[in-house]
Amino acid sequence: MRVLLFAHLKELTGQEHLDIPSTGPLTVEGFWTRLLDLCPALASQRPHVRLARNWQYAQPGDRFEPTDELALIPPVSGG
Amino acid sequence: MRVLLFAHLKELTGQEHLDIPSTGPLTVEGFWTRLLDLCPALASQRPHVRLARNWQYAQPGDRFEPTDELALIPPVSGG
Amino acid sequence: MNWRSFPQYPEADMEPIDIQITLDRIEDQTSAPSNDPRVGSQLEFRGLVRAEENGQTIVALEYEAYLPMARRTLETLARDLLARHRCLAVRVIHRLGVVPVGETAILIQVASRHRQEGFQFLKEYMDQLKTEVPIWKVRALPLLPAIPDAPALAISVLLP
Amino acid sequence: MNWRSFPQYPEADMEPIDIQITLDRIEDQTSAPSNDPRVGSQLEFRGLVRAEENGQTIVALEYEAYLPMARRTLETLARDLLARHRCLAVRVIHRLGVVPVGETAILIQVASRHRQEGFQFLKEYMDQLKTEVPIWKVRALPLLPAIPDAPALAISVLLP
Repeated sequence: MRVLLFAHLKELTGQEHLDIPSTGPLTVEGFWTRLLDLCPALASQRPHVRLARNWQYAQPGDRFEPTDELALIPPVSGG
Repeated sequence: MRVLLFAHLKELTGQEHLDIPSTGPLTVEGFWTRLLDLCPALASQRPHVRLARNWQYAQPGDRFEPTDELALIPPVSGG
Repeated sequence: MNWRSFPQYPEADMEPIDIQITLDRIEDQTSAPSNDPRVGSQLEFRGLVRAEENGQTIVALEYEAYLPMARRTLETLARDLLARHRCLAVRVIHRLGVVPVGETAILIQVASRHRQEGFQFLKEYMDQLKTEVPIWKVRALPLLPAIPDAPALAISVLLP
Repeated sequence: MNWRSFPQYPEADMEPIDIQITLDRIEDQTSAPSNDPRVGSQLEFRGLVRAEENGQTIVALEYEAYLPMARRTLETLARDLLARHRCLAVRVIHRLGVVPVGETAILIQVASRHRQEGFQFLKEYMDQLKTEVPIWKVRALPLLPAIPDAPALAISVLLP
């Protein structure tokens, strides 16, 4: 499961994306557990980012599939 | 004292302006009395028009001088 | 990289208030160029003549104005609202005479630091223009069935 | 009289929703031509890079996007608000990469029957864009004192 990173999250992690080894569907909570295992530096960002799944903001009850494209969306500032 | 007419008031009166013979300053009420003597057809329009004096809307307490440019402003519809 | 060649913020050279009343087409008036580095928002409104007026299909509207008062009122409104909403510059062009459907009767451009100021300016300017500025739609030119080989004939309807 | 030659209302040929994301300058994009005779209001908003960002004097901002999601979100917002406010057509262009001070980062044009509908569309579109669309100002390029004969040097400040 690929997780895209943007803006200052790229600088923070030194990565443009992270790959969570495939384990079947994940809840939002399960996703965060796996992600922070992989990259503890993101823990401080969790309260500030929204999750997107396949180009849409994720909902609390979502289950993420291994083929989904996930993204961490920090507060936006376009326009 | 010249009184300019616009829009349908020109069609109604057949005039682009009316001239009130000079009599010294006029109150708003005095102005209307003289104007309607001169052109009774305007009586029905009185509730619908505003008075302008020298390019500004007149105030209730104004006194109009013979040299002032008066105008009857029917409801506007620009833009 | 062209941002390196950006001039070091020359003094603002916008005319803060530019009011025009014209018989000419104003389609080709594009955005006021501004090199004022304080400007974060440029808003432009065009009011166009629509094909429908009071439920009737038309091809044009004719506008008339009390010229000196219209100019003064457009300018006073601009000055008051510019100050109230702390905008930086405004340009207003109102067209008079016969304006065909699809063409611009009024153009307003406003530059401000932030968009909210420009939005407020534009909304209030148009609201006040519609009640205060002595300009009138005096005639609607209705759509008539084509008459083959007939000479051109202008027929108009007086607006109330 | 040119109103006589006005075409008899061809079918509207506006694309109702046109979304673009580009690295190019968008200064030269002028008002969307519209020959839709229903249009009574054309509104255009340009968001420009200002010389000040968080109290610091800058010469440019750099924008980044999550491209496919930004495009989808810009389009979904446009479709929802177009329907809600009964507007006729909208065009949105967002520039990415380094945008110098005084240049346009975003351009929005909306055509509607009446101006109120366009005003509402534009206000809500920008409000929602500012919270929902995954585009970021990632870097500010500060104004540095000129160093005679020094090689061009790009220095930037990471935005929070």
